[in-house]
Formats: sequence, C-alpha cells, structure tokens
Amino acid sequence: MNRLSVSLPGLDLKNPIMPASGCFGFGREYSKFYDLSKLGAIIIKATTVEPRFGNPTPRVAETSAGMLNAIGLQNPGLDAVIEQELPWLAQYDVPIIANVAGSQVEDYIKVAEKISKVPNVHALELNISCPNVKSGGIQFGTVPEVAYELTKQVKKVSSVPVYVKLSPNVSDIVEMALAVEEAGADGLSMINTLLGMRIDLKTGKPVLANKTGGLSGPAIKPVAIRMIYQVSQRVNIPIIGMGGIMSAEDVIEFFMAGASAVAVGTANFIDPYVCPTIIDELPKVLDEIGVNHISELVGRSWDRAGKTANCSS
Amino acid sequence: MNRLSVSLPGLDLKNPIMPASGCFGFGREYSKFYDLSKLGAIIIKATTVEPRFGNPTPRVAETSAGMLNAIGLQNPGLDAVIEQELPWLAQYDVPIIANVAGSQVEDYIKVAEKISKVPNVHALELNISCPNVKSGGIQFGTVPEVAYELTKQVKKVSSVPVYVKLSPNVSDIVEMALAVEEAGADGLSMINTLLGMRIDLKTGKPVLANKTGGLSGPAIKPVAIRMIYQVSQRVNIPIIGMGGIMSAEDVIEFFMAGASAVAVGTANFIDPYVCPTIIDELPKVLDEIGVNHISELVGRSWDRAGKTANCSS
Amino acid sequence: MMKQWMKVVSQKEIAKNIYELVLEGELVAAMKEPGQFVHLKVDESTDPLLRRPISICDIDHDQKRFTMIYRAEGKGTTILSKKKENDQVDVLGPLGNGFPLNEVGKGDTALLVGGGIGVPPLYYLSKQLVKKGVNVIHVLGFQDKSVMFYEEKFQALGTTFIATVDGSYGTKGFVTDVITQQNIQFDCLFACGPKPMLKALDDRFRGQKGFISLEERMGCGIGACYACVCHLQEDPEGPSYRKVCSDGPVFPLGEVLL
Amino acid sequence: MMKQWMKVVSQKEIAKNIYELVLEGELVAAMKEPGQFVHLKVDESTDPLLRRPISICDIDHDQKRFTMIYRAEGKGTTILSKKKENDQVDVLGPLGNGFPLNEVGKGDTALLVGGGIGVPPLYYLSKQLVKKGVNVIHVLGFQDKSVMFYEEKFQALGTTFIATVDGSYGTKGFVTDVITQQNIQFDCLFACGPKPMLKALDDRFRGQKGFISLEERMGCGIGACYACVCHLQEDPEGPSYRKVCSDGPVFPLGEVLL
Ligand SMILES: Cc1cc2nc3c(=O)[nH]c(=O)nc-3n(C[C@H](O)[C@H](O)[C@H](O)COP(=O)(O)OP(=O)(O)OC[C@H]3O[C@@H](n4cnc5c(N)ncnc54)[C@H](O)[C@@H]3O)c2cc1C
Ligand SMILES: Cc1cc2nc3c(=O)[nH]c(=O)nc-3n(C[C@H](O)[C@H](O)[C@H](O)COP(=O)(O)OP(=O)(O)OC[C@H]3O[C@@H](n4cnc5c(N)ncnc54)[C@H](O)[C@@H]3O)c2cc1C
Ligand SMILES: Cc1cc2nc3c(=O)[nH]c(=O)nc-3n(C[C@H](O)[C@H](O)[C@H](O)COP(=O)(O)O)c2cc1C
Ligand SMILES: Cc1cc2nc3c(=O)[nH]c(=O)nc-3n(C[C@H](O)[C@H](O)[C@H](O)COP(=O)(O)O)c2cc1C
Ligand code: FES
Ligand code: FES
Repeated sequence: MNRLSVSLPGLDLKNPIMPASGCFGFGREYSKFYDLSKLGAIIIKATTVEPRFGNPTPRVAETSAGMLNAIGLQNPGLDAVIEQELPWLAQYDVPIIANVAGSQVEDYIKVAEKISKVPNVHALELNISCPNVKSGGIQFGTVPEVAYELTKQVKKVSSVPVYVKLSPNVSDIVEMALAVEEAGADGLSMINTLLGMRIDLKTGKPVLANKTGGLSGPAIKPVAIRMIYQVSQRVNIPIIGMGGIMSAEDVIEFFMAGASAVAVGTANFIDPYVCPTIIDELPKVLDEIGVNHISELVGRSWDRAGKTANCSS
Repeated sequence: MNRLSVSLPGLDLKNPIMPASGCFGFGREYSKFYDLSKLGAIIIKATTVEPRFGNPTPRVAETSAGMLNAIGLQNPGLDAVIEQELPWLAQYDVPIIANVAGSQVEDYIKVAEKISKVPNVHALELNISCPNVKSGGIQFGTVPEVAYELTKQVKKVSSVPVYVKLSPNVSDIVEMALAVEEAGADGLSMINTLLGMRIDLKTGKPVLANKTGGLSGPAIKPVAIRMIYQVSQRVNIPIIGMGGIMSAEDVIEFFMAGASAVAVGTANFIDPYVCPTIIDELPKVLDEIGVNHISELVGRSWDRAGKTANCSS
Repeated sequence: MMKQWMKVVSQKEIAKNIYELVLEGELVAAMKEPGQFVHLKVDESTDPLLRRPISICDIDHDQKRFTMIYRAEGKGTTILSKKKENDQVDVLGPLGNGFPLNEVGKGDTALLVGGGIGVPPLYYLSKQLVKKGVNVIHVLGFQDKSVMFYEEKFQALGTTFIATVDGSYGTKGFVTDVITQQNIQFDCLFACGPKPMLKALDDRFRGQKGFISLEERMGCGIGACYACVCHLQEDPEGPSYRKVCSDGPVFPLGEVLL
Repeated sequence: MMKQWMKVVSQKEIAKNIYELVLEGELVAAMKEPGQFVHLKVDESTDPLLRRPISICDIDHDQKRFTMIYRAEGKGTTILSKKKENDQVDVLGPLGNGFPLNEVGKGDTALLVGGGIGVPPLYYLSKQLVKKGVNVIHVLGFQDKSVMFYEEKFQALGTTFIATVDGSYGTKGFVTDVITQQNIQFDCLFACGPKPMLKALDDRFRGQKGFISLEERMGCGIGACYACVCHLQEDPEGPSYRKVCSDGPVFPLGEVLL
C-alpha cells in the first residue's frame, strides 16, 4: 500500500508533495538534481498571456526566517509555456498544475482555457493575489465578490479542476474561501505570500526595487496553519497547504490543520533536494506518530466542539 | 543636545524606546534589571474594567523567529492598576501609556475615562484587536466603522491623547488608519500581532489551549515595516512602530519606514536588558549612517514619486 | 538574577538523550535554593527564539560551577546538546523560588519524589537536606532503564527506589506504586515531575507538609508576561493566580490547581 | 552541481574584515571554470535563511580543496567568518558559467580588472591563463589599503597595478584611471567588481573582446526563481533576459544591460 497517495479533484497523486508555484520554474533546473517523476505534482510558475520581464532588481530580500520576493510574474508567456515547457515536462510521470495569472478577468480566461487543454495539465491554480487593473488596482484576492466572479468565469472555460490560491492579506480568509467555493472552485490553495517590506539602512530606501514584496518561508508558517485550520472547517473542498514548509514534520502539521496536500516553495532555494527528502522522510514520521496513511491526518486538530473568540493578547 | 528626544502628542520623550504592552507587565520585574527612568516611556499591560484571569495554559508557543501568545488580557483590573501599579510606577521619571481593552465600547469608555486622569498616564493606547462581543464577535480592529466609533467615544472621555493600536489582520490597513484618524486619534500604534497557530504533532491538537494566538517577534517585522510605510504616507498623525524589534538597527528601519517612536515587545523575553541596550546603541548607529538626530530619519524611505501596484509574485 | 555568558566546562550524554551540562561563571554566586532554574538561550539565532527553562541540578560555589541535566528533544535542547567544552551559553538566572530547606530539621524524614527530567533539581535539594542531618528517601520514576540517570548519586545520599513504567529496572509502575508498596512515611514531601504525577501526589498527601515543583510553557521567565500562570485550588475559576516562573516553580502541596 | 557538507581546512582574516576560507570535499572535483561560484548556507538555522553566493578564488583538485575570499559584513558572512578548522559548511556548487579560457591563446595579453571583493575569482583565472602562456596584467582596485589583499599573489603571476579610492596605496582613484594612465592594451578583458566599475569598463571597451562577472541578489542560485535577471542591451525594455546565476555570472562585454 502506498501510505502517501492522495486523491484530489483532477489529481491522483503518488504523494502529496509538490513544489510551489514560482519556486521551481518549469522544473528544468531541479531535474538536474533528481528525477521529477518522484514528485506528487508540480505547480509551474505563473503563466500570463504575454511574456513578461517582471519587476526591476533587486527582487529578493532576506528577513528573519523568511524572504521577500517581487519577481513580478516573469514568465515566457502562454504560447511558449504550451509549446516548450509543458511538452518538456511531459517526459516525466508527474501531473502538472498550471498557475494562472493576469491583470484582468479576460487574461485569466484566455490562459485558463488554452492551458487547461494541454494533456499533462491536470488542474489549474488561480493566482488571485495580483491587482486587477480594470477595477482600479483592487486585488482579486481581497474582495470576495471579485474573487467569486473571476472563479466563476474561469470555471466556465477550464477543461480541468480549478484550485483558487488565496491571499493571506485579508481580514477574513473564511469569507474569501466561501466565496470561491460557491463560485465552483474545486479546491483551494493557501497561502500565498504576506505583503512585506525591508529597508536598506545604508540607502534609506526599500531593499526591493518594487518596494514591497511577498513574504514566504518559515516565518509565515503559523499564519498559514491558522488560516488552513479556519478555512478547512468551513468548506467542503480540499486544500493544498503551503507557507514555510521545510520538513516532513511541517507537512504533518499542515495535514493536521486541514490540508489534503502541500506545496513547498522557498525551501527549494535552501535545499534543492528538499522535496524528495520530505517524501522519503514522511513514512518514518508517520511511523513515529503511529499513523498508517497520511490522509488519516487531515483535520486532526479540528475543534469539533465549537468556536472560541477570545482576545489573544 | 539629546539626539534621541522625540515629541509626540502628550509625550515628550527623552528617547523613542518603550516596552510594548503585555511584554513588560507593569514594570516591576524589569525594575530589578535596570532603572526604568532610562526608558522613553512604558506601555503597560492591557487594562480592563474587571480583573481577568485570561486564557487557559499553555499560552505561548514558539515559531520560527517568532512566538504565539494567547494570554487573554490577564490583568488585575482597572481599580488595582490605578491604586497599585500606577502609583508604584510614579517613582520613575518615565511617562506611562495605558493600554486600554474591553469587549464592548462601554468597557473602553470606563477604563479610558478613569485611567487617563492618573497623573503619570500621558497617553492611552487603544487595543482594538479584541472581538466586540456586542456586535457578535466582530473585531473592533478589522471594520473601519467600528473602529471609528470606538475611537470617537474614547476621545470624548479621555483626558490625554489617544493612540489607536492597529491590528495587522486586515485587507486594507490604510483604510483602518484613516478611519481612526478621522475619529480624532492623536496617533497610531502598529502593529499588534498577526493571528497564527501551531499544532503539536504528538497530540494532533493546537499547542495553545486557546488554539490560535498572536504572532510576534522578528518573523513579523517585514509586515510591520510595510504597513507603517503605507500608513505613514497617508495620515497626518505620528506612529509608534513595533513588531519584531530586537536591535538599534531595527529601530532605524522603523523610523525610515515612517515611525516616530517604537515599542519593543517580545525581545524583552529574550534579553531583559534589550531596551536600555538599544538606547545606548542608537547614537553609535546614527553616527554610522551619518545622522544627527533620530527624528531626521522619519519616513526617509518614502516614495515621493507615487505608487506602484505590481503583483509581487 | 542576572544575564551572563557562561562557559561550558563539560557536557556528557549520561542516558539516552539525557545530557549533563556543567557551566561556569559568576552567576553561580547568586544561586541559593535548590529547585531554582535558569533560562537559557541556546543560540544567537532567532530560531529558536525563546529561552529554555532548565532546573539547577547541582551547585559548586567554590568553582563557580553548576550542573543541569536535560533531555535533548526539541529544537532548542538539541542545539544545546551540541555545545562543547569552552563554548559559551547565554544564561539568565537564577530564577524562581526553590524548595524551602527550613521546613525540615535534623532527624526528620524527607521523601523526595522525582519523575523523568523532574529528577535533577532533587539532587541538590537532597545534598542540602543531608547536610542538615535530614533523613532522605528518594523515589525516582523513569520511562524505562535507558533514560535512567543518577541512581548511584542519589543512593550515596539516602535510600533510593527506582520505578520504571515498563519494569525494565526497579519496580514496574509509577512512583506512587513504590510509595504504597514500601509504605513510606515522611515528615515532608518534595516532588518534581510530570503533572499527572504531581496531581496524584497532591491528591493523596494534601494536608501533609509538602512542596511540588511545576513546569509550564514560559515566555519571559521572570514574571512579566503572564504566560505561565495557574489557578489556586481555593479559587479554581477566579482571577487569583500564581506565576510558575516567579512565584514558583515550587509551591506548597494543595496551593495550586493541577 | 551538487550539495555537500564540506570541511573547513582553514580560515584567516587576510585584510580588514576580509576572510580567506579553504574548504575540502568531493564537490571540488566538479569545479572547472574560473569565475564559477558556490552557494553557501552559513548555518542550519532559518535566520539567516538564504544561501550566500561566493566566488571560487582558487582550486586545488589534488587535495580536493578550494579557496574563497569574502568580506564579513552582514548577518550571513559574519556567521561564516566564525567557522573554525574542522567545522562543516553546507555548499551548493559549482554554479554558473565562468570566464572562458579559450578566447585567448599563448602570447596574447589579458587584462584582468577587479574591484574589492570582485578580485577573488580573477586569481584562479589568472593562474589558468598563465598556465596557457597568456600574458596577464592585473589592475585591482580597493577602497583603501586596509582592505587590500593578494597583491603579492597576483604579482607572482604578472604585472599588477593597485588603485585605492583614498590613495592610501598604489594609484589614487579607480581602476579605470590606472588603465588610462598606464595606457594598457590587451587582447581580452576580464573583469569582476561593483556595477559602476563594470559599467565604466563596458562603456569604454564595448566592441573589444571581454568578459565581465556580475553580482545580483539571489534566491535559488540555479536558475529557477527569476530573482537575478537582467535585461539585454539589445532589448533594454523587452522580455528577453539573462539570469546572472545560471546564464552568468560571466557575460561577454556589451551583452547585458548594467
Ligand atoms: C521551571 C522548569 C524547569 C525545568 N527543568 C528541566 C530540567 O531540569 N531538565 C529538563 O530536561 N527539562 C526541564 N524543563 C523542561 C524544559 O524546559 C523543556 O523540556 C524544554 O524547554 C523543551 O525545549 P526544546 O527545545 O527541547 O523543545 P521545543 O519543542 O523546541 O520547545 C518549543 C517551546 O516549548 C517550550 N516547552 C516545550 N516543552 C516544555 C516543557 N516540558 N516545559 C516548559 N516548556 C516547554 C520550550 O521552552 C519552547 O519555548 C523545565 C521546565 C520548567 C518550566
Ligand atoms: C556570483 C556572485 C559572486 C560573489 N562572490 C563574492 C566573493 O567572492 N566574495 C565576497 O565577499 N562576496 C561575493 N559576492 C557578494 C556576496 O554574495 C555578498 O556579499 C553576501 O551575500 C552578503 O551576505 P551577508 O550575509 O554579508 O549580508 P546580508 O546583508 O545579511 O545579506 C542579506 C541578503 O542580501 C544578499 N546580498 C547582500 N549583498 C549582496 C551582494 N553584494 N550580492 C549579492 N547578494 C547580496 C545576501 O546574499 C542575502 O540574501 C558575490 C555575489 C555574487 C552574486
Ligand atoms: C520567488 C517566489 C516566486 C513566487 N512566484 C509565485 C507565482 O508565480 N505564483 C504564485 O501563485 N505564487 C508564487 N509564489 C508564492 C509561493 O508559491 C508560495 O505560495 C509561497 O511562497 C509560500 O510558500 P513557501 O513559504 O513554502 O515559499 C512565489 C514565491 C516565491 C518565494
Ligand atoms: C505575551 C504578549 C502579550 C501581549 N499583550 C498585549 C496587550 O495586552 N495589549 C496589546 O495591545 N498588545 C499586546 N501584545 C502585543 C505587543 O504589544 C506588540 O504589539 C507585538 O508583540 C509586536 O511587537 P514584538 O514583535 O516586538 O513583540 C502582547 C504581545 C505578547 C508577545
Ligand atoms: S513566563 Fe512570563 S510570567 Fe512566567
Ligand atoms: S537566483 Fe534564482 S534564478 Fe538566479
């Protein structure tokens, strides 16, 4: 029996470990370190209609137990991804989740429709953390109605299940989750990065050329765990959890919080072998906690008795 | 000349360093380590109308470069604070900022009115991160209208300037800041903790008895810097900055982001001498970056050219 | 109470994952009562961020050294276990109120009950009691033989019974089983160990003279953050409380709610 | 390209805050081109989290050792500077494409220009060029005398000019001043240093044969994260790009926008 296999909409995975979008390019670099077929799935870098250069550099900055990035969705564009990257990935026995981004609903529709038809793309991940230029820069990811509408439109055109990737920069993550669930999302993916900034003391200016950037890494793990815990108890669709995962123990914590699979982002930069290492370690950790199959852990921490609403400080 | 003196509404400070609320009790313990008169000010533990025991234990958990707490506003209550704690603190030459909390507007009014009349209380800090029981648990800190109303009511009864302490768990921190500024807040204090959670792998249950808790420490610094940077450019009232400050360099970063004074929280637990150490180090760091007076740094990082709205990932 | 970088004199694994660490520095001069603890920063890094509370196991004032015994389990203690001779460790201490020595006198019998990593503080306590002419009986409980330590050292001070949960050494079962079987009588009880053990002792011997040492997750370790509070037995729901770090960690039997 | 724990053979402060670190391990076998770099994790902790890119300064394949020279400045390099003999360092490498050796031949003159901590990779380059019979001229710029290093080592390989910004040693001014004053002619230029220096060289010698090595803040170091990209001179606003970590860090003169 495979103790790590999980089954999610569109995704029958040999294990629940996948590299997170933007942290693995299109797999080429990591294929030099190990066989990509080992992975549960691969979430590829955000794809937009046109090729994008992204933001000026510096694009990354370090923080305590975290990093900021402001890559700016650099990618070769829809056509190049479909013609060059996805066919190259097809040599591996691994389902692909295509991360879809854009600045307006039409962009998402265009990318989703076309990319979801590529055979090795088994699911889409809608990256709704970008500002919607048409509605004056309001973020798709922070207004439930806007996220609802986007999800609905994309669902209409997608040939594969759609996972919506939630932004943590919101007052009420449950409200966002419920909105996209109602719009027909097949699953959720959470969390994207927290918005942060660092200033260079020598220049007095932000370290990142883009000024602000997305915070990822172990620093954000407790926020991710909390949000997954809250959301998983309120929705009926599965969650791909992410945010600071560095080890097999972290994966277990995400499952207990309510995730049904996980993505590993920043950790790939620290250790290119982190995904296969976690996959190898997981059975041992399951043994330690006396669990047979990883899926038994989903939501183990849930509070079946009811909710508390205390002031935390 | 005192290179560290700063002047804020109600607060003429010999230096801009103060312990953050809840991380310094009422000063008694730290007075065994150094003379409290050395501090710019002291923000005392949240005071509520009645004595409170707070949440069950465990109340703290460790995270990467951070900690979670769910103390639950334990405090001896308004009368005991006024009769025992504040008179004791009056022996020191240090202004006190009283952190005011409650579960409904009336609680805040009662505490604010009475505590603001105590001679050594020079300002109030409204802790609006708690759920408002009367409006069904909605947080004062996440709905601009609710925060506006609370601030307005408290301003009416307070004999000293009022600083509103913003919660970072919101989609739009600028909107919150503008609301309380309009309500008459004399200053802002930011940020309070991010809501987070950790799960104990052995039990499968949250580490904290309260399940979720507030994340503080270096992990949250980039979020604090970003929010202060955004808010300081939009309001006309000063900001007391906090969130992960551990060193004099961190203080400089907060000033450059737009803070006019800072509070140090979690770091007191790591090093009880951290506040006086930072105060002693600051002049050296000012020398290194060639700055005469610390106030010259306020907002040095601001973007006078305009705003960017790029997607960070 | 001070903060100081102390020098590692020696570090040894004395049982499975159980380390004995000897540190040297001026701070030792302030260590008075058995049962006090130190709060350690294992690393300059922010991860792990918090200090770790560890009991003082033995004190050598002449050499300015003290001994602690701890289990390397989580992130912090694992890092600590890698410190080598002459490395420096950031120590805050001594903290808290320890076991009172003046509650027993020459010729009295003291029962010292320890469980697992609750055993270490009893060692310096026992030494001090013996010095006063107190007759000491030790009942020490461990998970199994592999994690047992200091049996001979305690034996040298007084009668010593060992219990292991799996029976791999000494009596099979808990410390309370030993006390029952041996029908041990005492003038004063001193105990340190896991909460269920303390609770069993508290239930059984409430009313008698005794002191127990508690563990709780800590923030500051000095009484400022309210992380480590517990209720009083006489006011189990009310606002009265004790802080384990600064009021304790040692409390009289029957005082705090377990 | 592999990841390995390598052993510290030696670490020395060779100028003010400038450290020379020699590491040993199998990974050295894969090091081929001068100008490649390694990506180091200075600590197992998550703070600092990211690896640090440092150039390979010298390689000793027989002893499986390589040398790097770095300035201890920020959090990561300061921690690195405290590593002692026999400590282990987590190294990912060798990464990137280095300086091409086949662009110059016996009897040709190569001008090697380095600025500050851009100097180290030129050392192994120079050794390899000299081995090929290439005539090398070094122009090395430093802030001031206190941070200068390896003057004699370069001198042993070929003519070496030093410039210091404050004139405390050698020519007062920049490397470009030296090149002008000495009217240095060359068949191929190799340069590594701060961006303004590279830009000055690129502006002046574009069209001639030459290679420059760039620095950029990095995430992965292997080409996956798009942190370290730069525009091409022929398409300064468009979507075409090079990654410093995997396409570079060495680029032909005139290729990338500085
Ligand atoms: C007064 C006092 C005295 C103690 N004396 C000893 C001793 O002599 N020997 C010994 O081995 N242990 C002792 N402990 C327990 C010891 O503090 C924990 O085992 C240790 O903190 C665990 O740290 P870690 O890095 O291994 O675990 P991690 O899991 O990395 O710890 C995470 C966080 O939880 C806290 N924590 C985890 N377990 C405990 C616990 N049991 N008690 C309190 N905090 C905990 C840690 O301090 C840290 O803040 C004592 C605890 C207290 C309160
Ligand atoms: C290809 C390459 C080769 C290099 N070779 C050398 C060398 O041989 N010797 C040497 O001393 N330095 C070299 N550097 C620069 C070196 O990487 C930085 O000095 C170092 O990363 C700074 O780390 P820190 O811990 O001191 O600073 P911190 O301020 O703690 O660094 C914070 C973050 O910023 C990054 N960063 C800071 N400065 C730089 C910089 N100048 N370039 C790239 N990233 C930076 C760090 O890597 C880290 O991610 C090289 C850089 C690159 C890209
Ligand atoms: C350099 C970098 C680039 C990223 N690019 C994308 C992206 O293109 N699309 C996306 O949805 N998320 C992107 N992310 C977010 C990650 O997929 C992930 O949600 C986040 O980093 C949290 O996980 P981690 O802490 O494991 O990195 C990016 C993150 C990083 C660090
Ligand atoms: C143990 C603890 C208790 C706290 N109690 C309060 C409180 O009573 N009132 C309040 O406004 N903030 C409280 N805070 C939040 C801090 O004042 C501060 O805003 C936050 O911790 C961020 O700063 P730091 O990272 O320096 O700790 C508390 C924080 C901690 C860690
Ligand atoms: S640990 Fe802070 S009060 Fe006890
Ligand atoms: S550092 Fe990641 S692509 Fe170059």
